[in-house]
Amino acid sequence: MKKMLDLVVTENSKLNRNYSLIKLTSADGSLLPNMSPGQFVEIRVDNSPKTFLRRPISVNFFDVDKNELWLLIQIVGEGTRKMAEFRKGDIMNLLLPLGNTFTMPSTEHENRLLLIGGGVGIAPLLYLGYTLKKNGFSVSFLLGARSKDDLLQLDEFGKYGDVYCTTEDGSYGEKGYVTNHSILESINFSKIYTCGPKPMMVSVAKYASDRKIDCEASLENLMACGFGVCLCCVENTSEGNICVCTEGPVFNINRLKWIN
Amino acid sequence: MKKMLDLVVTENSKLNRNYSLIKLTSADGSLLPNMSPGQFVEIRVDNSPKTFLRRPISVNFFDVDKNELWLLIQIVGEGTRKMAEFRKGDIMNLLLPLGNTFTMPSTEHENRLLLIGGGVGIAPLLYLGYTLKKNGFSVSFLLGARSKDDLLQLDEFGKYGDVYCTTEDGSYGEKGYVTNHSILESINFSKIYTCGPKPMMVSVAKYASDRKIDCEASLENLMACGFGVCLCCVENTSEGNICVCTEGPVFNINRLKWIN
Amino acid sequence: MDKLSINIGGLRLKNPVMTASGTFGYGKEFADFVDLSRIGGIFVKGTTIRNRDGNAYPRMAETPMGMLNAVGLQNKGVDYFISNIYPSIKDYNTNIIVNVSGSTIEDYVECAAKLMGLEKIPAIELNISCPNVKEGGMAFGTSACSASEVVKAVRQVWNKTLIVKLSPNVTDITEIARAVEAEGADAVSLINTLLGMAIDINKRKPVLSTVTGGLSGPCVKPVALRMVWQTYNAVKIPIIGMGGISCWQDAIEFILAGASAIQIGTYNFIDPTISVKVVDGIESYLEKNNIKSISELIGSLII
Amino acid sequence: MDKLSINIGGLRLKNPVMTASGTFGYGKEFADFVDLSRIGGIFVKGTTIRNRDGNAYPRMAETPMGMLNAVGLQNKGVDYFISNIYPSIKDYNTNIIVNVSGSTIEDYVECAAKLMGLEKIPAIELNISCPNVKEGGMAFGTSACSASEVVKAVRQVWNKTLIVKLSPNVTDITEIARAVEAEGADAVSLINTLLGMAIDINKRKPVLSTVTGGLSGPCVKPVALRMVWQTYNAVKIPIIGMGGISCWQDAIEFILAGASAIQIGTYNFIDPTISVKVVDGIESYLEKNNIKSISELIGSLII
Ligand SMILES: Cc1cc2nc3c(=O)[nH]c(=O)nc-3n(C[C@H](O)[C@H](O)[C@H](O)COP(=O)(O)OP(=O)(O)OC[C@H]3O[C@@H](n4cnc5c(N)ncnc54)[C@H](O)[C@@H]3O)c2cc1C
Ligand SMILES: Cc1cc2nc3c(=O)[nH]c(=O)nc-3n(C[C@H](O)[C@H](O)[C@H](O)COP(=O)(O)OP(=O)(O)OC[C@H]3O[C@@H](n4cnc5c(N)ncnc54)[C@H](O)[C@@H]3O)c2cc1C
Ligand SMILES: Cc1cc2nc3c(=O)[nH]c(=O)nc-3n(C[C@H](O)[C@H](O)[C@H](O)COP(=O)(O)O)c2cc1C
Ligand SMILES: Cc1cc2nc3c(=O)[nH]c(=O)nc-3n(C[C@H](O)[C@H](O)[C@H](O)COP(=O)(O)O)c2cc1C
Ligand code: FES
Ligand code: FES
Repeated sequence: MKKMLDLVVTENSKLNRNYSLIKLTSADGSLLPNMSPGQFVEIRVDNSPKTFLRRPISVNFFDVDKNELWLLIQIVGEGTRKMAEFRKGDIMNLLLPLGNTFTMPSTEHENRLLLIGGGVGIAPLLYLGYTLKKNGFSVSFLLGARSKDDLLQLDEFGKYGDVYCTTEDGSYGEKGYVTNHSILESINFSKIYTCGPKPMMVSVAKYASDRKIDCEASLENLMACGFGVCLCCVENTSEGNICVCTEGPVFNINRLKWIN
Repeated sequence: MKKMLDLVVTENSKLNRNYSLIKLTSADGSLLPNMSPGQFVEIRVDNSPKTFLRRPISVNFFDVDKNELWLLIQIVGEGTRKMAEFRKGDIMNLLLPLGNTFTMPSTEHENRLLLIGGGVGIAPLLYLGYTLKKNGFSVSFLLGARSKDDLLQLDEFGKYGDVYCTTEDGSYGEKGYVTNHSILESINFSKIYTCGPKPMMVSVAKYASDRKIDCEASLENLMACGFGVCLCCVENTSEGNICVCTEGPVFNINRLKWIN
Repeated sequence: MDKLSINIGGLRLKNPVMTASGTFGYGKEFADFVDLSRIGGIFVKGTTIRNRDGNAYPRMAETPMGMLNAVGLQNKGVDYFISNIYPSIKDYNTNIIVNVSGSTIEDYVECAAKLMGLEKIPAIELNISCPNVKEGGMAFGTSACSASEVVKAVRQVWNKTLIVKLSPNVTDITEIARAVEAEGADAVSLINTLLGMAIDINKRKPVLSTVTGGLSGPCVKPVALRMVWQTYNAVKIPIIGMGGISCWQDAIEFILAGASAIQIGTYNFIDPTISVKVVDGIESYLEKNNIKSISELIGSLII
Repeated sequence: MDKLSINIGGLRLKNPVMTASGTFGYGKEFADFVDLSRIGGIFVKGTTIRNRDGNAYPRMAETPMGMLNAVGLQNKGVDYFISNIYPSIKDYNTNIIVNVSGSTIEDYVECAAKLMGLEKIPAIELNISCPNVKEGGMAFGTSACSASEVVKAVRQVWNKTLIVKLSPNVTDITEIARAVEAEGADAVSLINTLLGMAIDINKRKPVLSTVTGGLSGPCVKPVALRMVWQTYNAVKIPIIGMGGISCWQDAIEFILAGASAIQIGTYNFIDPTISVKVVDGIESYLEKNNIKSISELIGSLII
């Protein structure tokens, strides 16, 4: 069940110049609704004339024990800048949980799972990795960024699987884009999950489709509502225009029109 | 010369539920422009979708030695509420100084001066009282409020003259409105300055005009610009519609159409 | 709640607060957030005779206190509505009103005729004002003559409450309102979106795939309120006011200007519970001001 | 600065950034805040043949990201302007353009004829779109026929640059633009204010003494931009775009949509230095994008 909740900020840490990690819990001690990997929230950034609409942000991590929701924010405009300015104790209004989830693999044949993230697209992969591991799968992460400074939460990712990295400037991991990483040649993955800039996801989808690897991608289309009523967030799929906020954000690449 | 300046908040104290006193100085140590009693500033309350226009606020006090400007704020809506939330170190953008000033009496014949304020209308009278005293005049203040709690800055006013008060509920000073205060019967004032709610100022103006006492009132018409270009703030005077923000806010009551 | 009830050309509302077409889905999307039975009525998504896939992405742009949309009436068509959606929403304890759009007069008529069979649909709203589809919609709503024709034709096949939704993109909205009143519309609703545009200066391209789109949200409220007031002074049929309503105070403004009821659109995205908050706010206002019935308030602006 | 210069129907501008009538006084009110010589041009307050005291107070209402005004062309009349104001502003190193308003065609013509004698006034802007005076203004601007008549008549007595300011309160702004182009207007400027309204729900009265007023500010930008784009596709004469511009990015949007120059209105109240900031911003944008002249940018939207 979707809810509109006022959550309280327990921590807001600047990870680098452009990224903040916000941790939230319920204001009244009640349990947060359950959230699954791939789902997102819609945040109200009040008090700004330039942020009339809510902002969609992925569930970066959901700590059931601590009743805590993590959001990884990349500062790109007024809304995300305001989010980064929230202080401990401040109240944030959210709609949650929204969207569908990544699908769990069927245990038998899929155990070489690769999670490929670029930029802030790594956000939903942390909670996905955690969940996969909890369900007994073994996971590898392939994370790409412009440079070392922009590779975030590596310690966290390391808790749930092997972490491979690429940086565009070669300051960490292999130099280049995620899709050029040597692991893609050396290991035969059975399923790939990806989130990041569209050109990156399209490359990943091509790679997967060429090798007939099952692949799911999480999209970030522009959204006005986040829960299926405005019909603004559509992706043109084989079934026509469908809403990314309700039928997605996670899609099997077979439904998308990215390849050919 | 009018300026647009970013000033830094040195102090913001809540005087009671509805009032805050903000003290500001220049951010770079430069001297603030000179300000005269009766003048006002226009404050930009950014980051609020409901406060597109600037808000006009009187100079409550200008401390030349400390290079400090005081603003007394009554919280009535979104803009003034936001102002009350400014913290020490925050930056406020202001246009200043704006408007005309109260006129100094001519020394010979005017030395029994009465400054009558109601509600937040007391704001400009503090700096006026200080200036009059500095120029060798003796001053009495007559301040009205709903109840004791709403009588503000009494200590400050006490520095520059006798302070008489009325409260509507009788919790301090004489019970009733300022215009009913006994001092108006017992002392024969030579000049009256007034600022406050319009009905109060109209009563004061009638009292003064009946007794042929020279009287100046400071108006608070709705303003869009504050420096004479929008022509929204007009008062209908004997010379037609004139701008309160440039030809006022201080008017000799003879120019106004309040009486008869 | 009786002081809130109102009758709009035969349509009985428990309160004057409804939700606008295209911003409230089919109601069920909001069931998690609000008790739908507390709303006066739900105007469902624009419905056309045939399935429409809508315009290409991108379909929205944020603007100062508002948004542009270019959805283009994406919907699965009236037959799908009748067989797949209607059964699941017909028993909501509120009024379900279908917003009917079309490209030709025949489209409107055929669509209305099909909906006539649905017992639990007490009213339709003719959308002659959608700015986002090339072939029609707004073209009907910007000329008194073609507006009359559509209404006249639909009136032949629809004998329940007929609401006509007007476009604000006109020199004189009262002219269109009078024309549709003359053809037997039971009520007018206004405003639909204002035609607007946004440009991405880095790509040097329009933000919307359709170049222009419909502007809505608080930014349009002053224009909408003016049009409601003008229309109130021009027609006798009831007016359903909308455009930028974001709080109960806004709703009261529309009612004072002459609206018998109001719709909330874009603000449902910002606060999905806004509709019931507006109901509560109106109720307290009536109480505080000792007003016995909402009908006393309608058009009671003191000039 | 040469890459910023532009010619609007004979009027030479050092840059395309000007300030809108009624929002910049006679320029001198801003002299403390900005170097006036850095602005492309100043459109002074609406001027009428006779002294006007304007409408009664209250004349403004704040709205979401905008404001309503009902000033009603308060000004001391053209003779006062000529003898008392012109001498003190004529030597500003920028273009001074007089915004001319009237209630009858004769008013406009007489006013223009008097201004013809002023050497340092290179252009006038005919305001046929003021929504705030009962007797005229907007009435001329909402019909192509009456708009043509005014322009035709003024064209007889005014042979410097003639700019006609259009009203957005019309079904089709291109119709009016084409009509005034046909009568010899050298340029059109748009938009004037949208007609709007606000209500005080406690007093149950309109906020403005005139009930309705003109809406301006960032809230109207999407509508203004759309109208500039439509007009660009309909006429050959240059367009001066305005409506809600609050930063250089907005100005670039208008230029891409087809404006040869822009005016900044309401935002001068919020930031009195905005005009020079927009000049600087446009200049950097040209540099960053390797554009040699502003004229390359005009209407260069990629569709
Ligand atoms: C399902 C989903 C999950 C997302 N998860 C995250 C996340 O975990 N962390 C994160 O930092 N960002 C995430 N985003 C992107 C984030 O929503 C945008 O960066 C944010 O809305 C930009 O707001 P702004 O005010 O800072 O920037 P703006 O000034 O509004 O715009 C800056 C840029 O962001 C883009 N943008 C603006 N609004 C949206 C929107 N509603 N949806 C997508 N892009 C937009 C604009 O096109 C522009 O390029 C997600 C987006 C979606 C759709
Ligand atoms: C020359 C002048 C000096 C002033 N000095 C002071 C002062 O020293 N301290 C102080 O607290 N207040 C002062 N005011 C009043 C102050 O400007 C308003 O209270 C303030 O603008 C309200 O803003 P808001 O957003 O809080 O309220 P809003 O929500 O905007 O409105 C609340 C109420 O304030 C009134 N108001 C709104 N805008 C204005 C405006 N621009 N001018 C006047 N009234 C307005 C509204 O009509 C309404 O009744 C002064 C006003 C003027 C014109
Ligand atoms: C995303 C979106 C989709 C809309 N779809 C429709 C529609 O299908 N039919 C219709 O008549 N109006 C449609 N509208 C217009 C609204 O019903 C309403 O008239 C308009 O948005 C003004 O109200 P608001 O400012 O409260 O949103 C749509 C508006 C939005 C924002
Ligand atoms: C207070 C005020 C007064 C105005 N007076 C005039 C006027 O005298 N003549 C005129 O043609 N336009 C007048 N306008 C309209 C502006 O010139 C401009 O067309 C409009 O405000 C839209 O631009 P903006 O959104 O940048 O303000 C006035 C606008 C405002 C806000
Ligand atoms: S964002 Fe509104 S339908 Fe998806
Ligand atoms: S407030 Fe604009 S002229 Fe006075």
